[in-house]
Amino acid sequence: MQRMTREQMAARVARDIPEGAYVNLGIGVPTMVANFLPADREIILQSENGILGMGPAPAEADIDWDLINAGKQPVTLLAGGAFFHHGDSFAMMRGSHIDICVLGAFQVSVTGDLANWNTGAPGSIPAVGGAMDLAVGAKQVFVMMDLMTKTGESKLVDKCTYPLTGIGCVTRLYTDVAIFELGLDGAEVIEMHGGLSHGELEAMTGVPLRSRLPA
Amino acid sequence: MQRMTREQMAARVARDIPEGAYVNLGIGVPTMVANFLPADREIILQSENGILGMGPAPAEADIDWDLINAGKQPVTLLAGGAFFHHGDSFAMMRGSHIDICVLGAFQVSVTGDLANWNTGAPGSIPAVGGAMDLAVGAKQVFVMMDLMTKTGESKLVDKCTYPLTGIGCVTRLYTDVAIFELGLDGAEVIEMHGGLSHGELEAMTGVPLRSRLPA
Amino acid sequence: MIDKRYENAREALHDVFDGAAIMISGFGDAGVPHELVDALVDHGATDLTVISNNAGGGEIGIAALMKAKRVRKVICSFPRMAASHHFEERYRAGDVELELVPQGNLACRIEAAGAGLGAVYTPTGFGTLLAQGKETREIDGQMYVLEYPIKADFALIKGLTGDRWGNLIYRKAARNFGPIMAMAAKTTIAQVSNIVELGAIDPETVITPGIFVQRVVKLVPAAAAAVAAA
Amino acid sequence: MIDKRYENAREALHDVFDGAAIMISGFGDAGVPHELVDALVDHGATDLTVISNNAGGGEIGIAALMKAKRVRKVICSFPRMAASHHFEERYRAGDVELELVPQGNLACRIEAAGAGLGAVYTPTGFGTLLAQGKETREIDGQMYVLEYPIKADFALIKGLTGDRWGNLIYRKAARNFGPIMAMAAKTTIAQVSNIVELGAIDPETVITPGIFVQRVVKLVPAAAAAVAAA
Repeated sequence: MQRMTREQMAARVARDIPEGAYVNLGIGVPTMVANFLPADREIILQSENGILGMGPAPAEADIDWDLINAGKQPVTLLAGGAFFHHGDSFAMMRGSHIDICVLGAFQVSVTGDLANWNTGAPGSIPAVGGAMDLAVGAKQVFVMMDLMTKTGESKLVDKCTYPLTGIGCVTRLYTDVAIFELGLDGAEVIEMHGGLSHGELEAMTGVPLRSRLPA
Repeated sequence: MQRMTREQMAARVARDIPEGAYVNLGIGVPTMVANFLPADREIILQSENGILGMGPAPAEADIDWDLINAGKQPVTLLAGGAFFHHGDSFAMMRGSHIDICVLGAFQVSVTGDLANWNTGAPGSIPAVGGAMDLAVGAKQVFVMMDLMTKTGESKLVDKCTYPLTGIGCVTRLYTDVAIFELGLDGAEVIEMHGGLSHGELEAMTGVPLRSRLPA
Repeated sequence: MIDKRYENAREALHDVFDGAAIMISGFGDAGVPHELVDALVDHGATDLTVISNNAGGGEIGIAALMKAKRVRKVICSFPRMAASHHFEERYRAGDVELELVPQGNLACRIEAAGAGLGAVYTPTGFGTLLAQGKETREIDGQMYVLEYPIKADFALIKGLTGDRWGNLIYRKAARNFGPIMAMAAKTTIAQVSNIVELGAIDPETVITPGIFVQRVVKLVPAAAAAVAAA
Repeated sequence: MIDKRYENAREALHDVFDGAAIMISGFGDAGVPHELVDALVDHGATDLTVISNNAGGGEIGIAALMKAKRVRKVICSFPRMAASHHFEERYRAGDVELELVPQGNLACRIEAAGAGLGAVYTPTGFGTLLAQGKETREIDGQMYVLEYPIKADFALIKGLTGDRWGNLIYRKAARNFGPIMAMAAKTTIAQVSNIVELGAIDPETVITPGIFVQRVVKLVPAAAAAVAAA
């Protein structure tokens, strides 16, 4: 079975982001989606630290540490961008003004519960940032992650065992082997890569899966 | 007995506004206080419609209907002034950032209850504006009004009969015959004009009055 | 390409529907999108709920809506003003319901809607007629009233300058309710005096970022047009 | 004459007291008033509650406060970051209490304090560990958590330019928590790179009106000073 690389996953997510969307890309792998946004679409990236209209990383000489993204990496501002304070920035999220946010995850449940901030490991120092606000506030929450852990357990689960970030918030899950729509009725496979059969995918995940694909 | 004119009352209130105070002057007579602020003090006037640093009325030729006070009269902006939206403007009031507001009133109770928005007259159309926000939010609420109605009833009362604007919010009451401090312990006379005796003042108002004045 | 510009007020208002809740910015005359509201009268939508600081004065704007009997309910802080006879007439006739809200509660309920809060405890109005029947709570020794968000289907606001992404700046005290109403409505329609190229508005000085604005239409205020023509 | 300018950071911080609650602006390094925080370390106040997005990284700013054992409690959203070893050491030693707050709840609780609200219902965090034990309520079919204001005795913030009335503008994403913290503290102390004459800041572009700022002190950031000296 061939799995998508992270770049391929990022490109695949990017394809689903429509012209005109206001998008927040989470820290880590989701940030890579920015590199694959189609050049013929205007898509406006929001950063929780008070930026709308984020552009690509600057040349070394143009780095400005007052212009960084949520991952604290230097970025640029497009013409038409704007700065605002944290109150307004999180009003954008909480108030459902962001069309799509893309987040990473430790686990996602078939009904869209999200666990992505804390593994609950003893002695770990918890940090939550803006994850819970994005999860609850964006109109659509896309998660991108490998379907399986390194030790072979499905990260798409019936019920999250890690501490939750939000309940029933994930609308779509992009993984390295399949794409799922999530909701109250559970998970539905809408796209598969790498030639797995539906049965094989169900066996891997251990959760019941509906499918929109031709049998 | 000689009563203070409105101009005299406005001048008397102005004397009590210290250097550096952030002040909101209510619609009507309180607006006149601005004309009497001492020239040697910097006092910053706020207007509920999003202005800090309001200056005096403009010359006819300079009238700008986008630069008006709460009473919809044309004003000017001092150097150092700022514009902001209604959310921030009322955060200034509600969040106790305004040092002093000066309001008119129909009635004030000895414990500082304020009635100034509605006489409850049948058929009248109620309008409240920012009165309740100012009453509850300013650090000090000064009321200026004639002590007596035209029909000879005291407007300083044991308990307001008109609908309330706020409870226990008025800290100081400036009238045409005396100045009172109000609080949980009731009204205390701190200044008298026009040669009334304490007993005469109590007889006029019909409420018990303590006094800080020499007997 | 994102292009939120509309050719005229009629097109910008094309999907307003009967029964819609409509926010209208302005305090006194400053910041009232009179030309948009006039177009709303022409549009014909009726049974409207209008959320605004005032309930209209004179013959234009909200007053014209009142006169044309398009308004079912007004949520405002100060309906009684100079020449508010059209509101008064409809109100006394029992045609228009009035929800009177202290101005700061109006502002913070609109802000709560824009920010996705479920409700807020505000000190304003406690113990008064305007808090009658509302839930109250003592917090840290002070009494508060529970107030719920005010949302809208449309916000009609007035900026000075906009661009095709919907970024806005305002003019002096005409800013008033514009920025917070833009955040609280599903569809925000901004009339502006100028539309400029993307990037012409300094990103440090944008007051309403385009994410809160769905439509921008250049409308020369009638008074300004009259001056220009004179 | 109103003059909120202070000669230096030491004087601007003269009345900070042991046990004070202190807000510190910044997200990552942007907008952190490092020089003010360094002066707070020199000042010696201890037993502090620090409200900030992060809990300090490296050796300067909040990390230096941590290292010097001046912090009793941190209220923040993201204490774990590159080189946050000083916080981690104190936290693991049990010296520092951590109140972890989702970033948007941190923002709106600070805003609630500044705006005089008693509490707010926010959807963020519902059903999670961070809402454990908190009051919840269903409003219009959605679940909300009741969150209380976060106030402070002092806010240390970083602007770009200020004037003697305390008006501030910021620089790019260094704005972040500055404007809302300024509103929520009894005494807000702003470090700025430039102080200008009254009126030099366009009243349309003032981000924090002077009413929210009690002290302004010009401090050249160490990095900028190093560049200037090179």
